[in-house]
Amino acid sequence: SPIPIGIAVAQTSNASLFGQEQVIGARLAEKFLNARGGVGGTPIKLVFQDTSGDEAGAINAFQNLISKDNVVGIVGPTLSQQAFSADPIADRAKVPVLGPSNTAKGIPQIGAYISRVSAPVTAIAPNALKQALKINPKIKKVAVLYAQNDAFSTSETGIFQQTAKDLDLNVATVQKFQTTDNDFTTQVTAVLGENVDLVIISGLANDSGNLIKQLRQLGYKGLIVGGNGLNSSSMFPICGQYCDGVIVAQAYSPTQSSAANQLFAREYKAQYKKDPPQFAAQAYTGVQVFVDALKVLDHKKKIADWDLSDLRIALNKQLLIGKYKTPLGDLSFDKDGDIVQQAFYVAQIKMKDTKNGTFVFLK
Amino acid sequence: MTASLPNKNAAQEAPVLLSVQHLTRRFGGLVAVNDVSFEVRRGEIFGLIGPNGAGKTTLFNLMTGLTPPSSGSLSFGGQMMTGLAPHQIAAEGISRTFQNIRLFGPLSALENVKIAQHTRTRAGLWAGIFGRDKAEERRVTLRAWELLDLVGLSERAGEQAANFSYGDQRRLEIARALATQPRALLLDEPAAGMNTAEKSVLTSFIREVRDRFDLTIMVIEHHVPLVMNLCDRVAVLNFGELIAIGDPASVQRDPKVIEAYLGA
Amino acid sequence: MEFLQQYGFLLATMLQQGLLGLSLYAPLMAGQLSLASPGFYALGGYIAAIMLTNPAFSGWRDALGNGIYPLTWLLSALACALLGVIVGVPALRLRGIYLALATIAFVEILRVLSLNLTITGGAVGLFGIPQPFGFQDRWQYLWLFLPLLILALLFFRQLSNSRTGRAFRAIREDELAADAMGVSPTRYKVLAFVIGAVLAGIVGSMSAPFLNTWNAKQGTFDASVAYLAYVLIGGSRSIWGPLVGGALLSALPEVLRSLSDWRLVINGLVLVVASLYLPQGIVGRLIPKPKPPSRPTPPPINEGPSGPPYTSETL
Amino acid sequence: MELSGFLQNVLNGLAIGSVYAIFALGYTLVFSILGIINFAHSAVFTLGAYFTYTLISGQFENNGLLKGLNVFPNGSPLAGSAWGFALSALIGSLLAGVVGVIIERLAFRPMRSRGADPLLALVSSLGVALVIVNLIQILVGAESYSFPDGIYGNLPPALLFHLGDKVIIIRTVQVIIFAVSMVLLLILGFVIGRTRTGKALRAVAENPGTASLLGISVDRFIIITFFLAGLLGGLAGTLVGSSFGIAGPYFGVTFGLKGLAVIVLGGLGSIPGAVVGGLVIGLAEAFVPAEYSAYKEAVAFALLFIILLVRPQGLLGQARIQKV
Amino acid sequence: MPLLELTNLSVNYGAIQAVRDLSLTVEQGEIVTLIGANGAGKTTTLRAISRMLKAKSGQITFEGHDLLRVTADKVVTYGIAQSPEGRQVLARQSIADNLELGAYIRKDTGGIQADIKQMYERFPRLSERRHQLAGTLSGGEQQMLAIARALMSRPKLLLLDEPSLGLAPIIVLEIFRIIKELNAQGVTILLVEQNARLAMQTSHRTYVMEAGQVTFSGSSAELVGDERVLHAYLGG
Ligand SMILES: Nc1ncnc2c1ncn2[C@@H]1O[C@H](COP(=O)(O)OP(=O)(O)OP(=O)(O)O)[C@@H](O)[C@H]1O
Ligand SMILES: Nc1ncnc2c1ncn2[C@@H]1O[C@H](COP(=O)(O)OP(=O)(O)OP(=O)(O)O)[C@@H](O)[C@H]1O
Ligand SMILES: [Mg+2]
Ligand SMILES: [Mg+2]
Repeated sequence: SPIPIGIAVAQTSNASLFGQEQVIGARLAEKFLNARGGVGGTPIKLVFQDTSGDEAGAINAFQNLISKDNVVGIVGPTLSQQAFSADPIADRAKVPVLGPSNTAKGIPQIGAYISRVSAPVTAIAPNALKQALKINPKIKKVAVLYAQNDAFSTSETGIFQQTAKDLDLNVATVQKFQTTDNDFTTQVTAVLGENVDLVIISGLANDSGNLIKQLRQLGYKGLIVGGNGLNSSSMFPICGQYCDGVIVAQAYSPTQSSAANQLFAREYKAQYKKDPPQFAAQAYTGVQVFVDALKVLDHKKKIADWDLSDLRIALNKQLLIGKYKTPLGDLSFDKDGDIVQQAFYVAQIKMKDTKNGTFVFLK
Repeated sequence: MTASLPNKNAAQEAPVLLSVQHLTRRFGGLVAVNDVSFEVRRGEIFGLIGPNGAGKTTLFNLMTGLTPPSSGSLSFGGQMMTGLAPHQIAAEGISRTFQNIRLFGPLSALENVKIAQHTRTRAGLWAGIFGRDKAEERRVTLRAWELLDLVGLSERAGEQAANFSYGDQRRLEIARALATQPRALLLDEPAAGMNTAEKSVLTSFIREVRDRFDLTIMVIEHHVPLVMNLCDRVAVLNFGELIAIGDPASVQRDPKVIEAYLGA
Repeated sequence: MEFLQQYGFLLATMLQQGLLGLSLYAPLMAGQLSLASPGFYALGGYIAAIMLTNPAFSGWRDALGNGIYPLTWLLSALACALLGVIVGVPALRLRGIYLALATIAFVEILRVLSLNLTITGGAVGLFGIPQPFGFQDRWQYLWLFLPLLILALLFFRQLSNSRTGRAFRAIREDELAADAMGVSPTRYKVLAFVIGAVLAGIVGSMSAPFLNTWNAKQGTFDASVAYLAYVLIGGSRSIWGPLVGGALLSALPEVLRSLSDWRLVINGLVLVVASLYLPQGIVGRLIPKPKPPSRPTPPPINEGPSGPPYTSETL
Repeated sequence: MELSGFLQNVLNGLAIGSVYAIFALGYTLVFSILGIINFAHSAVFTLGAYFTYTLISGQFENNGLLKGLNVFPNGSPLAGSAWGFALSALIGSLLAGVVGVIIERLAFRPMRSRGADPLLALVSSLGVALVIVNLIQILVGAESYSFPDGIYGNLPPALLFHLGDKVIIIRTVQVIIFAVSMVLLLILGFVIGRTRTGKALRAVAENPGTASLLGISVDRFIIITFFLAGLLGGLAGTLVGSSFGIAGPYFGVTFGLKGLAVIVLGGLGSIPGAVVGGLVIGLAEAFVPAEYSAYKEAVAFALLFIILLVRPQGLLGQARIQKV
Repeated sequence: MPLLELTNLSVNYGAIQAVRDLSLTVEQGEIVTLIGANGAGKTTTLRAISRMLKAKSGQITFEGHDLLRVTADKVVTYGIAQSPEGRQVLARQSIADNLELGAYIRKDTGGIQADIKQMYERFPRLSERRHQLAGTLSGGEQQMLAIARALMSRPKLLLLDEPSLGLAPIIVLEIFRIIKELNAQGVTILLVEQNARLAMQTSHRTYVMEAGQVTFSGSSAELVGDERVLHAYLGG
């Protein structure tokens, strides 16, 4: 019988924008990996449990996966706050968890069974600023904007601001917004008033898309650097042509050259007519890491012969020591379970028309 | 039962209980009650009449704290009432019925009457939670039943007040007002919606209540025979002003009153 | 046991949400449509989460051991009572939807504050909250929520049969008439508001370890509306209503889990249908019509205060 | 503060505020007639935007059951011109109005005839919102959509005013939204405040029983109300969507709370109140200094709290009439 | 054929039967009085006619229309107006607006204005306060408004529920004068009144209700002298 792996992501609620990409990524992984023989001939079967957007939903999904669906491990949940809530449950039950998109500080430290394939913000952000300076060395004055109710963006902006200081840039203004905001005229006019040469944004796709659009419409001409939250083509329909030229820090790039990624990106594009977003790639990676680790165990003893709780413990051990070739590039884990990712990327958005564009990889 | 004050002479010698001094109330440009002063003696049944919109109900509202006066004052048993909140005035012993009936509609008749004993009971939150209020609750319930007996509604004690017919609601209002154990009872058109036979029953009822509970009663009423028959003294308001006050017979003869109110 | 493993969290959540429904029901007993419960719930949770994770309290934790947990409940209750009075006195001059909105404003202000303060962990919130009494599984929280629920139900039952409960009802039906009949509206409205605040605060302080983490999303407008739905769908004229409503509505999305994407659509339909066909709420339909009150026999002459009930002495 | 900064803040405030206002118009209309908060208004607002989008573009991508659906294989005949947009917006709003009527019939009317607690309508409308939002997600996915270029003809994206050496800026879309909300306000204000129909509407609002005793067909007026509210909601959704894009199925829901604040601040049931409330909250937010922008939300709600304490019936609301 | 005919009408409030098997007719051009003790079911009967209440069984016909098949607002268009118990003025609208809404079913703007003027002449109090919100009027002022508003639709049949309630004696006389005057102009009137003597003096026929049923009826002139009526309702 197939090996059950749990996917607990936000299929409903307003976090479903990410959740639905994660579902796609995971499904692609299932299809692919099974086509390539699964785990020593045994296919895997993904079990999806919707976490919705809240903490209780995440715990319920985890409990279902652990006790009812008897999964060997879990990829999820979508939001960091949900991870803080649900991960301890899995940790106590000794079920390995791979966070596909939890970037907040402290998540792998929740317990021995908690790891993640989403790089923490510290690693990614500085590169983008350096790239911007490469493009325009005369940059002196910068404005920083961030989504204040988003855990990821608040920590990312800290890194951005620190890096800016380290690079001797003058942070002229720091503006906050909410991920639910649509109108940014106040922030934008404040930024315009400062005559900055660079704007640094940490937010999510929708709000940042609007923010960029309004910045440009109201006449901002300089460079824009976006954090990892902007690494999503779902921003394109919002800011359209105005997205053009935005420099984005990426944990994942569709142009990444590994074989794993080329395969993944091609399949994704064939189905969805656009480049795969980071969320899909990370979810794919999560599933793949489980499968790769299971394969190793399977060599020692057929998976079907394992006692479930032993298997979970062994899987967790194996997972942490393995090295993986994934769409994110080569990766492994540190002792806490945090991802050690070989490459990070900086890309610049190129719009083809008002809706479609690509992230062009910058060296 | 304490000695009652059954006859009018006794009432005239009784001490002043309610004293209204220069009460005025404006609504925007309209002076609804205009510099009204009078006194009511303990044990009196005091009638208040006047054309529609003369300010009678407003005067009651001023006396019970529901409407703050623009100026003037009210003293009750020698104590100043002006500025007190309605519930404080109720606690001091002035109770009333409403012209536009204001029962606790969805609650039972019994409950309506029990609620009104609030100021006469003490049990606090914790006493209620720990069940240390049993004796008091029993008293409250018994009293509520007695009052319903008095107005002839005890057979329907459990029914929602809102389901009573108009006339029955008026009776329940009286029972509820009595439940606060007032010293002064203000009745706003108690006989409205009752037929002639019922009105005469009401007349003796009000007297009986006055005697039994040692009350001072003010009553607003448009049914002139009832007022004349029932009241020891009558005051007449017109456009907010007091135009006449005195015993029923003399008021009834007053040409100003005839012109403004009674009609020829 | 396996059942508890799998559904324990859900069961505990049902009780927890039922309790929160009750916390909204409390002010409603006095006719006050207050939606402040999520604010107090969040505050209680933060107090517990801070005391249980902040290094400043590590001394207390070491000294008190498990005793720290009851202390968090107590402190949350006190803090919520205090804040309840501070907010309640001015806000309860408002009526109906206006009051509802003022209380939502209160919830929002608390939410924004907690997003910005460092002590509350900003947007990430507080995490790594230790478990009371060595709890391992979520179902063990039934040991906290169940007794609290029973106490709350007893409390509300006694309350509604008492003088205070009658005062609440009077205000609920007609504030002005209640005032005229000697019931102080302000006093009892604030009391009812504070009761709800304290209950929500205690539930919050128990919920922080229950959810393992605490953040600004715990006290939001959505939660306000959800609790209101508990009360209305359950039945707003009985203590069982909010409880049943909270338990069932919080369980509903879980029961519908197998429908995956469609579950919230069905959830919505259930809300509509329930509103249409259960106008008095679930409990309103179940509870039989009250029996006609029976008349107590008057006490014998020599027992207690008796004789003619109305004398000038009793006035 | 410098004059230019001040003016810029005023413009920003009006821009934000007119979005709140236009959302709130239909919201308050339903309240004024039925005395209920209709949470489904946000969903109808969203739906209106999606309707117009379908008409003018007809493309849905990626996720959802309608994935790859191409309503107009050769591109929408309405796309690419301001007139096409106006026409789509009109049809989209009318459709939203029809949805409003359907909601009334299915989710509110049965309740009225059963004499349910009016608050229950709130729950029912919440259920409707949940159904609509999740249906949208199932059908077209959670991603964002935005209207094609050229929907406002050749208008520049922003207007610039020079004040000495300073520039004051405003986005053109915002000016349009502001203008439309003012026009709607005038029309609605006239109909409700001045005409016989308006008086009858207010009678229905105050006491449906009495209204029918006077020969006013309560059901008909309620249907008209819901149609109008749906239409206004749909139009608002379309306009706001044209400014910010349609940010997924929860697009309108994010306005729900602010919208509620706006209509309560303005005075429940008051049409001008909805507009004034929106502008006041917008201005208040715009004037929060940058250092405190994190507390912007709190400022708006604190302001609301304080104003309500001073004027318990909201800015333009009618005081409760309480004649004893 | 009678103008209004109630046949075996029964009306319930939940389990409580407030009106049972009641039959009653009102002929064109008549004034008919309905009297009875509190709770007898008078108001219930009027509310059933104007379709504010559902009938449980029986029939109500007006000029051949089956009223039980139509909604309340339709009844008004047939020509029935009611001045209800509890007045039910629209508290948040002015006197003038209340009057205008009373004529909602009419389209003749000129006629409506003339009628409003006439109401102001009849009730000078209303005229003085025409812009005051109805909710702030005194009880009696509201009663005048409720009656005036009912007249505004120019009904063929006028249902008056205790019109004298809360009115000063002068105004009561005025009301009864108006009733006669309208009747002389051809308006049919069904009058519920506690001031039974005055009502019977004004009306052609009287029905007496007890506990939801008609106990006896007859010409008003006869019934005024009737022992039973005298005793129970006239305080004789
Ligand atoms: N809140 C208010 N605003 C404006 N005018 C008011 C208000 N309350 C009362 N009035 C006016 O004050 C006057 C006095 O009203 P009040 O109710 O005291 O009259 P009343 O003597 O009781 O009359 P009735 O016999 O008809 O009950 C009336 O003309 C009324 O219209
Ligand atoms: N909403 C209601 N629910 C239940 N019972 C009601 C309701 N309204 C009236 N009743 C009952 O129906 C009966 C008839 O009431 P109705 O109001 O018709 O009497 P009425 O003859 O008009 O009396 P009154 O002279 O007091 O106005 C009464 O027993 C009353 O208690
Ligand atoms: Mg009066
Ligand atoms: Mg009646």
